[in-house]
Amino acid sequence: MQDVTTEKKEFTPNIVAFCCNWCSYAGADLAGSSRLSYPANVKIIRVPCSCRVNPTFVLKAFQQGADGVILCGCHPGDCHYVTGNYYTRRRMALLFNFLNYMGIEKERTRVEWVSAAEGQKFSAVMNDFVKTVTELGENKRLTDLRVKEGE
Amino acid sequence: MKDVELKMLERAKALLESGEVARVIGWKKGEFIYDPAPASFETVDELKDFVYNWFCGANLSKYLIQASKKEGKTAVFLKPCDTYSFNQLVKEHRVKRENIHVIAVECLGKFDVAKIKAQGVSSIVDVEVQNKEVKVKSFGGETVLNKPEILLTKCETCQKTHQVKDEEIILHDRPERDVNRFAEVEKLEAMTPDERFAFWREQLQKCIRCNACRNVCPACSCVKCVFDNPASGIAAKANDDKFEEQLFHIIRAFHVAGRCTDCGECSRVCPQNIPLHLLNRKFIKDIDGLYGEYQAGETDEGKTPLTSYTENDIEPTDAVNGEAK
Amino acid sequence: MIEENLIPKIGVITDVRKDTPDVKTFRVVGTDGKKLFKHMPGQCAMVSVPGVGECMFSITSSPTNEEYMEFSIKKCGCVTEVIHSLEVGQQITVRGPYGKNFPVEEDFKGKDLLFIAGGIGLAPLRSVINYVRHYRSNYGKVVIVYGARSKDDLVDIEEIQNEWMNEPNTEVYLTIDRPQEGWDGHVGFVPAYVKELGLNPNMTAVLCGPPIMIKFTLAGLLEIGFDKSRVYTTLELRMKCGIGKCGRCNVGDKFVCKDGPVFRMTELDELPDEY
Amino acid sequence: MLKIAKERLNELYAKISESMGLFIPIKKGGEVNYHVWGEGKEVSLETLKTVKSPKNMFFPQTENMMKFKTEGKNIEILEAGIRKQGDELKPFVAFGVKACDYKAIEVLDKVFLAEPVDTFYQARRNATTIVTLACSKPEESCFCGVFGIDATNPQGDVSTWLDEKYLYWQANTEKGETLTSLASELFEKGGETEVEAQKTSTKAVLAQLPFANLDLSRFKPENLNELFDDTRWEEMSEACLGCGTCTFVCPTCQCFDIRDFKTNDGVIRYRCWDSCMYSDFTLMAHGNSRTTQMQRFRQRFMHKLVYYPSQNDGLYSCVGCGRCVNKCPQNLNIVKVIKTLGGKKND
Repeated sequence: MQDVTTEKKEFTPNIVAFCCNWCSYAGADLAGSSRLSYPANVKIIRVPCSCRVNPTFVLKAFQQGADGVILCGCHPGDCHYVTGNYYTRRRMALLFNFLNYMGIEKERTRVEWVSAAEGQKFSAVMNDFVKTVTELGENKRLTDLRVKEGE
Repeated sequence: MKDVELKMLERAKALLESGEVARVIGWKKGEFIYDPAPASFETVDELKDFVYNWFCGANLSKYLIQASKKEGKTAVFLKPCDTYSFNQLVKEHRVKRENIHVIAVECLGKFDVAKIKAQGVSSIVDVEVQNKEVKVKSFGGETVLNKPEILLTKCETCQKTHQVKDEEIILHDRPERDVNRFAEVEKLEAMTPDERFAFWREQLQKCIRCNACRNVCPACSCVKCVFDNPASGIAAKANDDKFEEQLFHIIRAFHVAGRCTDCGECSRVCPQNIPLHLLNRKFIKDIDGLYGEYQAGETDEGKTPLTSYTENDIEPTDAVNGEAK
Repeated sequence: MIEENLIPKIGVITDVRKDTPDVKTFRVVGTDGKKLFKHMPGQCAMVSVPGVGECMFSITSSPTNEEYMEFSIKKCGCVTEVIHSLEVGQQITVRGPYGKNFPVEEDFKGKDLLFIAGGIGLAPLRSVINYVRHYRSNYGKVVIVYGARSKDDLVDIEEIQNEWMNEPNTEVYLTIDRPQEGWDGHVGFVPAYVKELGLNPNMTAVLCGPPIMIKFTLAGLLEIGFDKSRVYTTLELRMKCGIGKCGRCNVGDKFVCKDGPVFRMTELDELPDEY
Repeated sequence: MLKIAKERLNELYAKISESMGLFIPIKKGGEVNYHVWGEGKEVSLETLKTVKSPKNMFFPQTENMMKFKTEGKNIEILEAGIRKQGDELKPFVAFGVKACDYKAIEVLDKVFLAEPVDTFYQARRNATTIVTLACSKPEESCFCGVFGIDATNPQGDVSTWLDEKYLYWQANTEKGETLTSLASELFEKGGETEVEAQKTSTKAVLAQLPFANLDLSRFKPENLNELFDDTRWEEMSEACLGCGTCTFVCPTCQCFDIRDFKTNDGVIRYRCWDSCMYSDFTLMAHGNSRTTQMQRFRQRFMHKLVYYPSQNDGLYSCVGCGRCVNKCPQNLNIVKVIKTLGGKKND
């Protein structure tokens, strides 16, 4: 599996971040306007609530070439829709455990709670996640070979 | 088994004759002793082909989705494990409870004919079971086999008891057993990620995308499956790329998480013998471990683990890192 | 390289005409500006937008048009929806021609012809009608009965009014389902209209339209003395390959893509009712 | 006739693999299917029925047909067809094909090689040398004899027979001879007596199989409508789940779908097996010609027993391999259909 070591230096992972509209997306905004940097290879997808993300989204992101997928939502208890992120928490706990069970590196997936005021946290989380995934290398276990053809 | 079959037949006859039910769903004789097929009997005359034997492994509960929409009541024979699926279907409003007359029937495990054949016995004519000994009569003579070795995989670890209320039950429940149904899951968990990956890769590569697991699954009761919906972006029938099979099986397992009763039909029907139940059992085990013991289908009401929450649920990262087992 | 049957050619859309609120006619040529391939009236082609899907459409232009092909396409599903969004200059892929054509060079020759179409059902008939007009002397009298939901749903109305209606020895009857402002023509369904027209039952008839229209029109024709062996229709079923291999467009032992889409009513009678 | 000791078969496989691809029944993940041979692979010639039939050698479950690259309004077709960039397909050997599966290839040929030819199939078919293997232990779900197939004497480029000690080898065609010459040093002469003895004893078993006398006499083109309208389709199909198991394990089912897949830089158009048992098989934007599972079930068996023979001089598109008998999740199968609708002998 770790046969990607030789290319590690040049490897920049594709990261998909699903951010809830109300907290985390605003957090990302704040990070931007506060000139806090986070890597450019983080592609943010805005969702109305973290619980809008169903497992298919996560897998589809991996299929299309993501090396890591992170979900960001409001802190538990602060959901704009009151309870959405509680469901997210259960779903993703089960999904991530399951992916791990199938031998897919558990470091590739993560859930973080980032409020609209936590620009700093957003930037830190993204930097850390990108670092983790970069060290892990390219996603080879949950990707579609056809997508990467011709690259 | 013969006496159970006789009692079932009597009940079926009585129910049809009295007009209490319009049809009875049970099993119909096949070409051999081991290939009974699910069938619906509408007249006493049709019951001449009725059969209940050691090979009636099919779960009949899913047929009730259609049957309960028909005119008149439907009687159905459900084994202990099937009653869980039935409850779950009632809970999800897929089956109209008032249109169904459940007759719970005894089951002491069902046999997998492929496992018998794998032991070199073919042309099976009859089986006789005494405790753990199975006398298999065939053209070639008589062979004694060890019962646990020829059970359907789903029966190997079954501890289920009847879960239907206010209905008739034919004969006693099976004695309680002490088996760990998660043993295989634990074995996989104990492996390294690389080993697990290799295991599932080898298994899922066998998948031929026949959809038998989905179509037989009582929890897969969607009117239109996401994999059949061109607008979903994941409807595909491609088979050569490893991702497609992973995607299908991960999503399918997730979609039934918290609703899967562990009836084991997915593994029974898989033409390539992929141990699909180990996917669903992982979810069951995790739900038990993370959110408290839960058995889908134990009742026909209440919320499932994925449609409820507590404020102090474990964080996904902690769950993955094994903070709680 | 040898000819691969399932590999399409590239076509370029050179004109888009909006016929009705949900029907557009696309003019297509090859990348060299010439017609993609020869065909006969009634034959079909597989048109696709890569990444969206491939569908079978009847070629609505006449074979006698040697410059381009036309497809009249009704917006009714995922692929047609995308096709409707295409503009002039856009490339698409086309393969064909597929299927049996109308027997214009055999059974139709020298006969009086009756064409009955409903809605988008005119698309395959337009090809035959224009073919017959081109070789006008080979055929007898031509009667065209065409109906649609409203006057706005009549496909190719300009060509019908400006050309077909002025053709010698040709009668054109138009009808719409419900009365409408600005329409002084006939109002009523096609099957009933056909019975009113006092048609000569010795004509050879060609029917195309929604299944329900075909069913009732056929019954009407038989009532006024038409013989089934001289009534033709063209079928449509789901198709993928177009060459009788993918296994889905069969009616009994006949494949619509290969043995059809043109069938004589007597042939259909021998097949199970599953279309 | 030639023979080769069983212990030396690996040498034969290695020899063949030097210059050709070798597809052979291999046990992988507990199940035996046709895979490409390689050192250390667990070959299982003894397996009577591979789960999937060998048809995927010629008609893979999924194959890319072409790629599209789109730029603005323009489309470019790349890698069109099986001979991508003009390459000829590498020749390969299909090893251990049973008589029923070999007959199934003939059934597929009539579909794919009929005009207009399916060039993908044709290229693979031309590149193959087929080594068949006689059955010596048929089992109760086998009924190839009903379709006039002799399981003890399969055809093909090379016919082989296997016993405890040897694989007996008989080249039938030029292709077969060429294959033999690749590894001539591994063969020795002889085996006629053993092969004849095996044929006789297997034939005795075949004659006694429970389905050996199925009566097909009613499945004729002239009974098409009568069979189609039979009211018993309803009860025969009521347990059908609408899965594709029977079609995907069947050696003669040939329905496929053509679909597009978007990649990062274009579109792949691929074809893959499809099943007439699926509800979306005939679904169109404006309707579906087969809306019930009964209609789909009927389509499958009518196609095998009536429609196909009607188009192909009476050749049935079932070869009696019995895979559907073993694999249908709910124990429905073609035998039950034949017994219900077939001729008098079945009663």
